[in-house]
Amino acid sequence: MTNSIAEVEDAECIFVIGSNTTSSHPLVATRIFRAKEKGAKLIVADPREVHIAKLADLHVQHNLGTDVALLNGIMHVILERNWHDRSFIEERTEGFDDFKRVIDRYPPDKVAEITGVSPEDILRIAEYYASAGTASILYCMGITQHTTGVDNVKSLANLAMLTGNVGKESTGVNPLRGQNNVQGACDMGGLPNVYPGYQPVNMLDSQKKFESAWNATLSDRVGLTIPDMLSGLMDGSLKALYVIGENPLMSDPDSHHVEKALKGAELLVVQDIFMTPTAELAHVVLPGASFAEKDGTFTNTERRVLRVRKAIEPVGESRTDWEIIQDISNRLGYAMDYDGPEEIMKEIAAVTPSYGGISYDRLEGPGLQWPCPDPEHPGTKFLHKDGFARGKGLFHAIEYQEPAEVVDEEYPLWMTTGRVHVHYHTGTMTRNSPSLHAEMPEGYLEMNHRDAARLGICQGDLVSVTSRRGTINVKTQITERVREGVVFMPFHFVESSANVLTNPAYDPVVKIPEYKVCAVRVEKAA
Amino acid sequence: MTQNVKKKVKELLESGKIKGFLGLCQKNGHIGPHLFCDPDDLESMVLGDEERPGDSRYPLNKLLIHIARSYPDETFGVLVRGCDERGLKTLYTWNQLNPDKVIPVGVACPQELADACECLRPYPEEFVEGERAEERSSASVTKISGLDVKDRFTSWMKEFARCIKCYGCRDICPMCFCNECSLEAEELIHTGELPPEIPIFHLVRAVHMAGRCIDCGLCNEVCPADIPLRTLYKKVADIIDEEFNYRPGYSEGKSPLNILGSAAEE
Amino acid sequence: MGDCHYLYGNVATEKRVRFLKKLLAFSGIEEERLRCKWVSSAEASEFVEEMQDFTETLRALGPSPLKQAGAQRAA
Amino acid sequence: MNEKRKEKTEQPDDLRIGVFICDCGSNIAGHLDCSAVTEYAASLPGVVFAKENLYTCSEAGITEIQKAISEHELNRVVVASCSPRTHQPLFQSSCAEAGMNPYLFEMVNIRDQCSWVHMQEHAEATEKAKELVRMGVAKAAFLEPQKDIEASLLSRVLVIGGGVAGLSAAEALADMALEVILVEKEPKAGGLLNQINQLVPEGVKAAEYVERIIESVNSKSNVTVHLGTEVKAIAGYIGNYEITLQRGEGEAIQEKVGCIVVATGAVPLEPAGLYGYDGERVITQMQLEEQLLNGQFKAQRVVMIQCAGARVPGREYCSRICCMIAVKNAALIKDQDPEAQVHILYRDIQMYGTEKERMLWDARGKGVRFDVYDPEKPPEVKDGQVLFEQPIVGTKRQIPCDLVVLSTPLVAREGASALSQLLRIPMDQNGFFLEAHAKLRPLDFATDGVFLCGSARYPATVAEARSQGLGVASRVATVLFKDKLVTSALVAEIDPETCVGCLGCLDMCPYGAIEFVPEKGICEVNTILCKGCGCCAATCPSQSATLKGFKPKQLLSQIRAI
Repeated sequence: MTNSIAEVEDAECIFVIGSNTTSSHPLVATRIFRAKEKGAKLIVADPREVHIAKLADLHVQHNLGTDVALLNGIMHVILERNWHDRSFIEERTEGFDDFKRVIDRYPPDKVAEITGVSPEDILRIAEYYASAGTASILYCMGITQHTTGVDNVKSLANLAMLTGNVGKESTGVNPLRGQNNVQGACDMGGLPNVYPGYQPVNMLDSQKKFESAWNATLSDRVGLTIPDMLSGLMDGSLKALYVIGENPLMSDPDSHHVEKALKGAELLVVQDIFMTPTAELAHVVLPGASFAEKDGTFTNTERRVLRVRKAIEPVGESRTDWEIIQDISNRLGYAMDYDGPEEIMKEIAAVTPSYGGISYDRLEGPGLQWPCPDPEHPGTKFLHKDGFARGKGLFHAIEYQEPAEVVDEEYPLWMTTGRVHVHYHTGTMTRNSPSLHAEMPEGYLEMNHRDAARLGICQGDLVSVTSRRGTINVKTQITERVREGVVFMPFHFVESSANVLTNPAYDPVVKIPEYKVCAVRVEKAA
Repeated sequence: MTQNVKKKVKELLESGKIKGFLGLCQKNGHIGPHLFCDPDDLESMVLGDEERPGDSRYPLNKLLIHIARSYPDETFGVLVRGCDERGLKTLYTWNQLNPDKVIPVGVACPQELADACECLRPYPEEFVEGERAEERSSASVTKISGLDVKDRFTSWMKEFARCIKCYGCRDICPMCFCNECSLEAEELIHTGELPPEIPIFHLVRAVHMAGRCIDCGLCNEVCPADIPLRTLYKKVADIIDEEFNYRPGYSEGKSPLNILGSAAEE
Repeated sequence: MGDCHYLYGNVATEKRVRFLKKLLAFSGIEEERLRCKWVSSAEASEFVEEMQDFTETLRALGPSPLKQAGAQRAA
Repeated sequence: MNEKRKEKTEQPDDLRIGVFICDCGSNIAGHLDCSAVTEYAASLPGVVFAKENLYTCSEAGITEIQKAISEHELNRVVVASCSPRTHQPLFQSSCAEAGMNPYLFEMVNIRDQCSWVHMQEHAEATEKAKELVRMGVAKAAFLEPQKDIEASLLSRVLVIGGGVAGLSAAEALADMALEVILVEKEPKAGGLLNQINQLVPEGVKAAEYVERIIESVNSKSNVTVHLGTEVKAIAGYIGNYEITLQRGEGEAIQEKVGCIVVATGAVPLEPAGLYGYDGERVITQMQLEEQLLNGQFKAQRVVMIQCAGARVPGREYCSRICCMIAVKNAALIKDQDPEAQVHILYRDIQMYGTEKERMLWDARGKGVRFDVYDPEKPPEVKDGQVLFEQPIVGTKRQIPCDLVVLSTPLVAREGASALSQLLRIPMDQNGFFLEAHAKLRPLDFATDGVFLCGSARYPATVAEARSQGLGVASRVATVLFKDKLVTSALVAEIDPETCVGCLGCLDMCPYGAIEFVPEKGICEVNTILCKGCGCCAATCPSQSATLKGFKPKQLLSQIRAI
C-alpha cells in the first residue's frame, strides 16, 4: 500500500475495485466503515454484488476484464469536466499528453458499451472520486489477476495522479495483499527478478553488492516465473522444484496442466505445514513450522514489519523454515551458520536499504513501516510524499484489451473466481477447522436466476462446469449477486477445484495468470 | 498506579492463598493476559491502560474458567473492574466458576472510562486501586428508544448489514461459555453468506444475553464492523430489570427468565 | 395461569413473551406482531375472536419489516 | 471432518414415507378433496406410498397401513386424520405390530384443524390440508426411532405423617398387600385428633376415632411405624426411592420404596398478640377443645372471634374448617349448659356441605348468637368485654364475656420447605404443598411417584383427610400394581459433549428430572422422571438439552415446510 490502513478511516472517498474487502480484509473494512460513518463516499466496482458492494453508496458491476475501459472512462469524465489536479500534474508527473490522447478515445457512451456500466454511473464515480479532498483507492486480486493486470494497476495509478490523490495522507493506490507476509516475501526478493529491497538481479551494482555480501558468484539473469517453471518441467528443461508454503496444484490455473508438470519433475520437494494436494505428489515432504512455532517477522500489506514470536516448540518432526533452508544450503555446499532469525534480520538490514534501520530491538510493539533507511528513521506512513521513486510520476497511456478468453457459442458464460469469507486460499488450513467447515462445507457455482431458468437448473442442483481445460461438478447457488451471463466459483475446494477450469494465460510482464476471467459451459449433471 | 494491586497480589501469592493471579502484563510492547505465579515476577504487571483508560481489556473471568477447569483444586486471584466482578458473580450463578476458589482483586475505573461505558457501577465492591467514579446511565439506549419504530428497524438493519460473522462478540464474551453455540446451528442461522441472516443472527444472540449480559462492553470493542452491540444488550438488561426486577451481576441468583416460575409466584 | 399441562411451561412462556415484545420493539419490529393468549379447548369462540382480532391487527400493521428486508436481500 | 457437524447437515437418506389420508367418513372428505390431498402427498419428497382411506382407524384402515409397511418397506408413516390425542396410540401400536418403530409415526390433524373449521371453504380447506400434510411429511423425514423407557418398581410405600390422612393411606395400602413404612415426627400417631374433643356430626370422641385407625394400622404385619422419626434424605425416583430416616439421636435407618405419600398435615396458628391472646381469658379453639375434652371448661359467657389471624395480608387464604369447629364447640357448650351465652363474631360463615350447613341452623336453634363484623373494624377485647361495630346498622356493641375464643387458621408446617426441597415438590405462597392439577390430579404431585393428602395441601376436615388418604392409596396402587414402569421415550436428553453444566435446564425442570453430575461437570436427565415438557430444551442456549421427537431439526423442518 502506498498509504497506511489507518489512513483509510479519514479518506473522503474510497474507491474499492476488485476487492471483497469485508470478506478478505475485514480489518481494512473496519476503516472503510469508520470513514463512511464520518461521511465518506464509498464506491465499489465489482462484477459481483459482494458484501462490501451492498454497503456502498454506489456499486457498479462492470463486465469481467473491462477495468481499463472503466477507469479510462472515469478519467475521461474527470478531464472533460476539468476536475483534474493541474498543479499536481504539472509539478509531479510526466507523460500527460500521450495519456490524454488515449483517454480522449474513451467517452462514457463507448465505455458503457464495453463495461456494461451506465454513463450516469461513470459520471457519478468520477464526481465522487475527483471532488473528494482525499480519495483512496483499494484494490485486490480482482485487479491483478488478469492478462492486463499490470495495465489495470497502472490505470489506477493514472487515476490517482490525475486527481493528485497520491503522496498525501488518506489517498493513494493501495493493493491489499492476499497473505499475511506476501509483502515480506516480495520485499525479501521472493521474485525472479530482484534481490531484497527490489534491487534488480540484472543490474551490475546490485549483483556485485550481493556477491560480496554473500561471498558467492551470482547469476546476472532474471529467474523463472511460475508459468516458466511449469513449462520447464513439461519440456524437461527444469528437473527439480522446491515448493515452500504453496499449493500450486490448486492455486495455479489449469490444474490438469499443473499436475502433469509437477509429475514430470525428477525431484519435487514440498515444505508445508499440512499435507497439501501438491505435497501428496512430492518425492520429499519437509514439515515446516506454523506461525505459532517460530520467531521472525512478517511484513504486512501496509509495509509494516511486525515481530512474530514463538508460543510453542515446533510439533512433531516439523522445523522452522530458516533452519531447513540453512541445513539444505550447508549440505549443498554453501555454508550458512545463522544462530537465529535476529541475526538474519541484521543481514537484511545490511543489504536492504528500505529495511536499513530495522532491527529487533526497534520492533517491540506496533513495528515499523518501511522505508526505514537508518536506525533513527521513524518509518514511513505513506509513500511518494515529496517525489516518486523514479522522480516524476509517469502517466501510462493504456488502451483497453479484451481478456485472453472470451465467451462464444461453445462456452457461453463468463466465469470468475474468488474467495469466501470463511476460507483461505486453497483451504489447507481453514477446511481443517470444524467451525469454518460447517459455515461452508463445499464449493458452489453462483449463477444468475435468469441463466438458471434458461438452463433448467434449480437451487442446489449439481451441475457440470466445463472450460477448454476441464470439467468439474459442483452444486449451484441461484443468486442475484452475479449478473446474467456471469458465473462465479470460489477456489478453495479441492473436490471442485475452480482452477481446473481457469485460463493459464498470463500478464506478459509479471506473468500473473488470468484467474478472474474465463469462458465456461454449464450443464445439469447427469 | 499498580502498586496496591502488586502489593495485594504479592501478599496473596506469598501466603499461599492463591496458586496464581490472572492479570495483565506488558510484554514486547503489548498488553496481554498473564497468570502470575511467582511473587517476584510482578514487575511487568499493568492494569491495561495504554493510551486511554481501559483500552486493553480482556475477558479475564472467561479465561479463568479454563484455568480453573485444569486446576480444579487450586484457588486463583483475578483482576476485576466493576464489570468483571459482575461477570464473576454471574459465572458463579451459572456454575462456571466456584466462588470458593476465586479471589478477586478490584480496581475502580476512572471517570473517563465510566463515561465511555455508560456504566451503572464502574467499580467493584472492594477495590485497592483507583477512585469510585460516578455512575452513568445509558444515553445510547435512550437515543434509539426515541426513534420511531420504523427508524429503529432501519437503523439496526444498517448496523447489522456490516456484520462479517466473525463471532468476535461471542468469542470475547465472558458470559458465552457454551461449548456449542446456537449461532452456529444451521437449523437456526443460514450459513455461507455475508452478512449473516439479519437481524436474526443478532437477535438470537440478544435473547441469549437476556439475564446474562453484565455490560462489560467487550463485544463492542472487538467488533470489526463497529456494530453497537453493547447498546442492544444494555436494552436487553434494562428490559429484564423492568419486567423481572433482575440485573445480572447486580442481583442475586439467576434471572427469573431462567428460573421456573410457579403459578404461585405470579 | 395454573392450568398448563406441563405445570409452569406457560409461566415461562409468558415471561419470554413479555421480554421478547420489548426486545422486538427496540429492534424496530412492532411488538403487536407477537401475541400470547391462553385459550382452552373449551373456549372455541374466544379462540376465533382472538385469531380474527390478531389477523386484523397484522393487516393494519402491513407487511413485516423483516419480510421487506428479506425481499431486498433477494433482489 | 468433524463427524458431528456432518451428521447435522445431512438429510436422512433412504427415506420411505407412507402417507394415509383419512376421509373420516364425510367428516373430512365432506369438506375437502381428500383424493387431491392424497395425490399431492404422493408427490412429496421421500414419499413412496400414499393412500386414501374411508376410516383409517377401522380394522380395514389399520390393515392397510400394516400391509403397506411390509409391501413398500415403509420406514415412516404419516396419517392425516383426526386428533392425535385420541388416535395416535392406536396408529403407533399398529405400526409397531407391523415391525416399524412406533416413534417413526407422525400424525397430521386435518379434521379438527381443517375440515371442521373450514366447512364452507372447500378449495381453501383442500389447500390447507395439503400444507398440513407437507409439514407432517417434512417432520417425519427427521424422526428418529426410539425405545420406550422401562424401570423396575418396588412394592413398598413411604407415608410421611401419622395423622388421620397418613394413617388412612397406610391402612388402605396395607390392605392392598403393599408394604408400608409410616413415619411420624411426634412420639404418638394421630396428629391433631389427639388434641380434639369430639367429631361432629357423628358425635364420636376424636381420640377413639383415631385410636381405632392406629390400632388397625399397627395390627398389620406389612406396616412398619416409626414414631418420633423424621425423613432426613431422599434419593432416587419413582419405583426406586432410597430413604434415610432418623429417630432422635439414634442411628439412621435406610429404606427403599417405590412411592411416597406426603401427609404431613398443618398446625393451628398461635395467635400471639391478637385480641389480647393470653391462653387464659383469651384462648384458641384448640385450647377450647382441650378444655372441653378434659372437662375443664367453665365459662358462662363466651365470645368466639372468627378469622383470627386469617384472611389478612400475608395470610389471605380461608382456613375452611374454623367455622365448623366454632359452630361445633358453640353447640357443645349450649348442650352442656343451655344458659350459657355463646356469641360468634364472624366475617362470613363457611359451612361446607349440607350436613355442616345443618349444624349451623341447629346451633342457631340452640341459641348461639351470630354477629357479623367488618374486617376493616375488627372487634376489640377489653376489660372482659368484646367491642364491635355492626356494619349495616353502624351501632357499636359491647358483649361482656368471661372467655374469648379465637378461631385461628391452620398454617403450613415450618418444616414443609425442607421437605419440599428433599422431594423437589412445589409449595404455594402459603407454604402448603401444591398438587399437580387442582381438578385433574388433586392427589398427585407433578413428580411421579409422590402423592399428597390431608392438610399438608390445605386445611381439611377429618372426613376429607380420611378420604384423601384412601384416595392416595388408590393412586399409589395404579403405579405399584404394574410389573414395571413403562414411559414414553419422548423425553429430554442432554448431549454430554456440549453440556457445560450451567444448571440452566435443572432450574427450569418442573419435575426435578435433571441432575448435575459433579464428576462429569454436566447435567443429566432422569428419563423416568422426565415428562417431556421441553422447558429444558427451550432454555438451553447451546441446544445441548433437546427433546426427543421435538428437536430443532424436526420442528424447523416442519415450520420451513409452510
